[in-house]
Amino acid sequence: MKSKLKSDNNFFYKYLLLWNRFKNYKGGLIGFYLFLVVIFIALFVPFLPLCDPYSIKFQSFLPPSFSHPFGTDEMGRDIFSRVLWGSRTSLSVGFGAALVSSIVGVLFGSLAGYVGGKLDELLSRIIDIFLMIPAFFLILLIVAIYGSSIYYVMLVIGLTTWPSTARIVRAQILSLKEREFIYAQKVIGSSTFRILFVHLIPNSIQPIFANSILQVASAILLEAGLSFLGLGDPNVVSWGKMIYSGTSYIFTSWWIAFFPGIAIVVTVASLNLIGDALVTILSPKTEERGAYA
Amino acid sequence: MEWKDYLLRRSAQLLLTVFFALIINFLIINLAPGDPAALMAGELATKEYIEAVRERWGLNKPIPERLVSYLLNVLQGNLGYSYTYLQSVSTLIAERIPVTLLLTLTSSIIAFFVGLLLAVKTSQKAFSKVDLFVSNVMLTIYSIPSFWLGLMLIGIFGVALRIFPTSGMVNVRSTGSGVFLILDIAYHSILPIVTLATIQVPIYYKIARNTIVEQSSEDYVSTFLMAGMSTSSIFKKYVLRNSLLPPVTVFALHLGYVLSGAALVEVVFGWPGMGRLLLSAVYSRDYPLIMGIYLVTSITVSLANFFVDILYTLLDPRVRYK
Amino acid sequence: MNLLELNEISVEYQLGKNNILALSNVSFSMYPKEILGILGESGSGKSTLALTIMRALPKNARIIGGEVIFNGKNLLNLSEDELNSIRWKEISIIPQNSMNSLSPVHKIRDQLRDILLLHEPKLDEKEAINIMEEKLRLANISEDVLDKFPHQLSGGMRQRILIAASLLCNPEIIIADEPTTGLDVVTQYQILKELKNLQSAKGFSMMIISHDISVISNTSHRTVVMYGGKVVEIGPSDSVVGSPLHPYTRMLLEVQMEISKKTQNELHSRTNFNKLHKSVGVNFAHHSGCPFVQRCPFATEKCKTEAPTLLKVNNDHYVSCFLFNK
Amino acid sequence: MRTSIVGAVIALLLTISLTSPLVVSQGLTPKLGGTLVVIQVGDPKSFNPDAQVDDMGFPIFQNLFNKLVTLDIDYNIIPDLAYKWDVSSDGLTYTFYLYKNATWHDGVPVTAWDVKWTFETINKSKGIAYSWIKASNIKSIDVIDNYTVKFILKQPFAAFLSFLGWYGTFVMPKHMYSNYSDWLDPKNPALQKPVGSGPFKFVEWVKGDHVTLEANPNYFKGQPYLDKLVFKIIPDANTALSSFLAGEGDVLAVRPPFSEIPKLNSTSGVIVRSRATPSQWYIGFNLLRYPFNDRTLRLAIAYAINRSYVIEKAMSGYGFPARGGYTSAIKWAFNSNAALPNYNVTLANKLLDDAGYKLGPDGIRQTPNGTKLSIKYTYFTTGPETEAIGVVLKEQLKKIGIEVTLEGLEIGAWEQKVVKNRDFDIALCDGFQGPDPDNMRSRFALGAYLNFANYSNVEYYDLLQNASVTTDFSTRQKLYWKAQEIFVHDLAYIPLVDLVAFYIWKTEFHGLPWESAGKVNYNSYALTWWEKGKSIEPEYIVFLKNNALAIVIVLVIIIGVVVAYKVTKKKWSGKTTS
Repeated sequence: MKSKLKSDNNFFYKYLLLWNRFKNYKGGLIGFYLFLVVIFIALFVPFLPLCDPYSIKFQSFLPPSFSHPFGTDEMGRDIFSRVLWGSRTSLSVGFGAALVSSIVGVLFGSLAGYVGGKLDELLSRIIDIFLMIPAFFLILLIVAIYGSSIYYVMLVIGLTTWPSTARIVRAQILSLKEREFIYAQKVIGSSTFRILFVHLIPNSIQPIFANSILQVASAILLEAGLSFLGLGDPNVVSWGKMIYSGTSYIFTSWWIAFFPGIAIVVTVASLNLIGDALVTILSPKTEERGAYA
Repeated sequence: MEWKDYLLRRSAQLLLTVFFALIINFLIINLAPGDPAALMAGELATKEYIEAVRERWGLNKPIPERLVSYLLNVLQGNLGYSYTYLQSVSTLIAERIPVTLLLTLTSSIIAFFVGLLLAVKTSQKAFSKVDLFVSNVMLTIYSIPSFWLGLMLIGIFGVALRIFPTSGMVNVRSTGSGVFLILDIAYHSILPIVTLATIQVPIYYKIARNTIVEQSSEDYVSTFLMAGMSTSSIFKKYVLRNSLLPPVTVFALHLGYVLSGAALVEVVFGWPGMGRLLLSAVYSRDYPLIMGIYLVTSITVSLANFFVDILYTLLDPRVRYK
Repeated sequence: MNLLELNEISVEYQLGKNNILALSNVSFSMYPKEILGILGESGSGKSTLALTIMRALPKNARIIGGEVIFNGKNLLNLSEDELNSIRWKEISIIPQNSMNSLSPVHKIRDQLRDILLLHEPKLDEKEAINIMEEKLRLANISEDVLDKFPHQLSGGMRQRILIAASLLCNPEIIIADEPTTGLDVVTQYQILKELKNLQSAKGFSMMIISHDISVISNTSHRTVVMYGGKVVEIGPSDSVVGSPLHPYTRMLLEVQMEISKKTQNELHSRTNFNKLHKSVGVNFAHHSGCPFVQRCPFATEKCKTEAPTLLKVNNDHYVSCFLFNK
Repeated sequence: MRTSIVGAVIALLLTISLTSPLVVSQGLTPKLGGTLVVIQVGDPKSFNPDAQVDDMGFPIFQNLFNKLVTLDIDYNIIPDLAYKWDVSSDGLTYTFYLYKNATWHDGVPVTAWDVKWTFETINKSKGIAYSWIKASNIKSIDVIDNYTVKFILKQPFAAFLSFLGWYGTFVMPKHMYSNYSDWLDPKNPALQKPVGSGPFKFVEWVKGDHVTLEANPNYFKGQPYLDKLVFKIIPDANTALSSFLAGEGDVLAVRPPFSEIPKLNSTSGVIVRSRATPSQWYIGFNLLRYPFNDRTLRLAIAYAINRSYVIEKAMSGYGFPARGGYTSAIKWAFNSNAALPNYNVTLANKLLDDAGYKLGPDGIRQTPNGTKLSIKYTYFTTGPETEAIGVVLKEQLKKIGIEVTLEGLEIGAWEQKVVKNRDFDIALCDGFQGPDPDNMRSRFALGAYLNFANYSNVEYYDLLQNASVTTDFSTRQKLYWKAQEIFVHDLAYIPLVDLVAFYIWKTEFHGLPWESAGKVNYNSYALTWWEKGKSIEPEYIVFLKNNALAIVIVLVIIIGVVVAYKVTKKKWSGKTTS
């Protein structure tokens, strides 16, 4: 409560405040801890005492056991190790795509919002058009015929999901640019570039933050869907791809498709829980209610 | 007058969107590496033979020329002929639409009502343990990949318990007619519909719950409360009515994806719908068919958006024509 | 004789893990046929007060003590049904005007009728409409609005509808919560005048809640000044405005004068408005001492540890400050 | 252990093959009626059987149409519309004598004019068989009379009959097509509702779900036993399998996941049979690109690949390691002496060391030119095996210091990149190598479109070219054998796996195409019948036949009792009388 007396513009302080409020959301907190576990695994999996996820030296179709907690797959690879390694692929596709989407979205959105006029009209129209193209079919087509390396998948997902970010940023910038501090910057003669990148965009980041986390979640699901259609990158371990190959053996070796699916659910749910809590916290309604009481 | 202008402007926008979507798709498809003629010609074909196939389908012409003639054809309502099915694309698509709609529409409607009902039940005790629990469970369900859920349902109900068929739309051995055919299709559609509905319930639940919670703390609620109205009457008469619009909007927007939204589930359940038609078209490089499916799906999405906007202006007079 | 009597009311809000005291031992009475003004800045607890009387507090609020006596009955002890028979019929409220004080998707007619029929279930359609139209005329607004939606009306019209709504069942007490907020100056003036006229014509009692000292001084017979959830000064309006006792009341008057010196433009400028509010931040966190201690120019050590009580200074004029505690 | 698994699988394959249903069906006579549901992967493209490649339509066409001659399950040429044929001694003239009672499903007789029209249209409209029957090599098609037709070739073509019996050579009804200038004119109803001459007639096609045929009572070789033949379309192998197990199909023509085969084999009421097919998985090197033009490198790679291990890991053990330069399934043409290098990592490493491919610090070799030996394996994503083969190759080539990355492409993109642009290092391909070894010429030889490795050994080309015009069987065989020796020496391509085909069906059906060698084509259900159908003979005769033993026993007992009675009666009466 004393926070009000401190500077409102302190970036890190803002996030500390955010965290203080976030802590009260149990679901979000659970999601956050789950996510820490997933991140930990993704970062440190090379140092964990695991079998080589690519090695095909084991017997195929071993059911879960002490030495292979999740069993082995059709080529004799250790599924436990593959599930853990798969976190890297999923997270990098998720974050990569969300990053691409955020960069493009922020650029388009802030330009449209700040410059306004004809340009805004044009960019808004482009955003509308992109919003109305069925993204999954488009991604599917591009990945199917142009190739399926994970960088490609990231890029394509990012480039087809940016419009929602752009919309949020545009609205944010529209309301921010009328504020006094921006007016002050204009009066003292700051360049448009400076105003945009130093003042406007950093101040409109918070709402995008929640949206981006949800985008990471949906990108992970998208990648899994693509891999499930056999369109994943063969050089990395991907949960969707594991489910795809497990589909063939669902009758006899359920564990091949089961565990990667659980991994997806856990990862995506953790992100959704965090994102949902953030959306609730950051929505203006909640803020109003907080102030009212 | 204002209304008429708005309608006109919005329609123009709709056409523009579809037009651009069409061009983008055309370019993506036709600039892609790979030669449909070579695929059509088969493995032991000679070069001369492939050239003949290319000529037959007009693939030897330059891309701008193909684009223009395609657009002209579309304007006349001609989506062209499928390379692989040798049938008009519109017939092929028209055949698949009801098949897919059966899954998507039914599941969306079920999901809408289940989500709404759950939301009504839990939102009256907003922020209670039950409410938070249900909310988090919903978020978790929302995180399940549809194809995986379908696969697991097949594993449990189709393979282990043998209660439901695992694939297809009818039992071919005894293709019935009339009521029996309908029952057979209904029976085959249960698992895919359950899968699709489960995935969608959280969407409607979330929007309905949040709206109801939000509406429950609106000023008019305390106005009526202070006027002596019981909480339950306020909820029934006012809160619910005020909370309907957002879920209905989401529902309507989702209708835009009725054709493309079930692709993965169709694959899992061997359901002969649009999604599978597209996949097979992509793999056999059936350009006219791919284009046709994209066109139709873009139109549905745009139309859904269009109607939502129009409905909004009709249902919620707060919205002004922008 | 007191029409309404508030005794030692305390209300707290639960915010996360913290409990915040919004009203602390508030006591005062309301006489028949008077206009009582409640003056205080946002956060002073004045709206909470209105909601407490109506027992319509939000879910995270809790009445921790005190009583509201009306016609010899403690409203806080009544069952929901008993209460509902008093609400609107005996005590009605003109809620704080906002876009959504009325349901945005229902016509005015339906909403007013629902309220009316709650208390007069025997009325037939025509009688109900007659009553509604009559009240609308009283509130100086045409009957056409019955077939409109709230958003189709201007702020002033909505306010008038809320006034008409409050009159529906001819209550003895009407509580007007910030009746003029968000309206332009001309409309403000008109509405206040009409309210005053109505009161004198109909003879009900009215409680006007406002942060605007001029609203209170122009309308009310007596004024209650609140700060930080406590009553700091009570007295006849002339006396409170003419010779304010409490340092806070004095400060409010000074701010008011400063503002009136400035141009109209600046008055409406958001910046100034925000600044004013920012500088008058309220600290709820205290549980002992005077709520105003942090901003009081006359604060002593005693003020930090002990809470002053209401003390009669002269005829009907009470103040809660150690300055007068001689 | 690896060998033991392969051994076990081969043993299993043998037992599957040996436990022939013929044993079961012996002593039973065919019955009439019933529906056979064949589960297959996809929809036919159209019902013009000769216009386009259509692997999904083909098994259906095989039941709807007839060719002049056809191939049975062993790829032997057997009569179809032609009950006999003559080949002139110079190999230039082929005369076919047609069945006189053959009619189209609409009642119009099938004549030599239909044959002439079909093959002239294949030539003119570039039908799918244009390439392999060498349509431009046909000088003329002469109708001798309504039921005799003569093909005159410009040059001898030894594989002509085999290819005539194979694919895209169905005789089509001239009267249905002659009104349209284009045989793919979408307005032609015959493209959606075909009129054939085969044992089954078309009923309906529900796209994405099934194609239904019914028995043709007027079939010139006699009415088939079944009432209905349904091709149920299920693209996904698992769902196909589960539908089959759930009783929704009788013949599973969608290959189930390998892991399910032992289980299927032990399911009661289900028969699994397997046989080697003339199809192979092979990899090709980009000979236009350094260092793959170095034979030593290719040889080392060939030594480094353990083909049995590939089969074990990538195909769950189902398949036979490729042995030489051609598929071993076409026995007469296969040269077992032209053997591929046998797995030998030490030798492979030595070859590379000697040729100057030095190991780098990261365990990856460098070419003599100093570039890293990191190669791309380009495959098409039509099924899980293509990637799995890559995973195994990656692991195996790692042992000789070659790094492999996988590049999976949709088949059209693969075709563009590999075949057309030659932009690859090594690529995986598969394909049918029958019905005649002339296939090698269209696949691997100089100038062939599919020769993506750019293999251009002129000697190899000449041998195949000669063989294709040689009519003498043993000369031809020798030419092919020699060609295979060159092929395995050059190693532009390394064959990996001979594919195994599975035949999976319900025991209650008999006389399936793979049980009817020498009688019907390898997809024809004309002789298939259902145990639970109606008997052809009157009920009482069947009853007598089926219960002959019991009847005899009962009769014997009755006679015995009577005789015994008589005898004892005599005795008794004898006693009393005596």
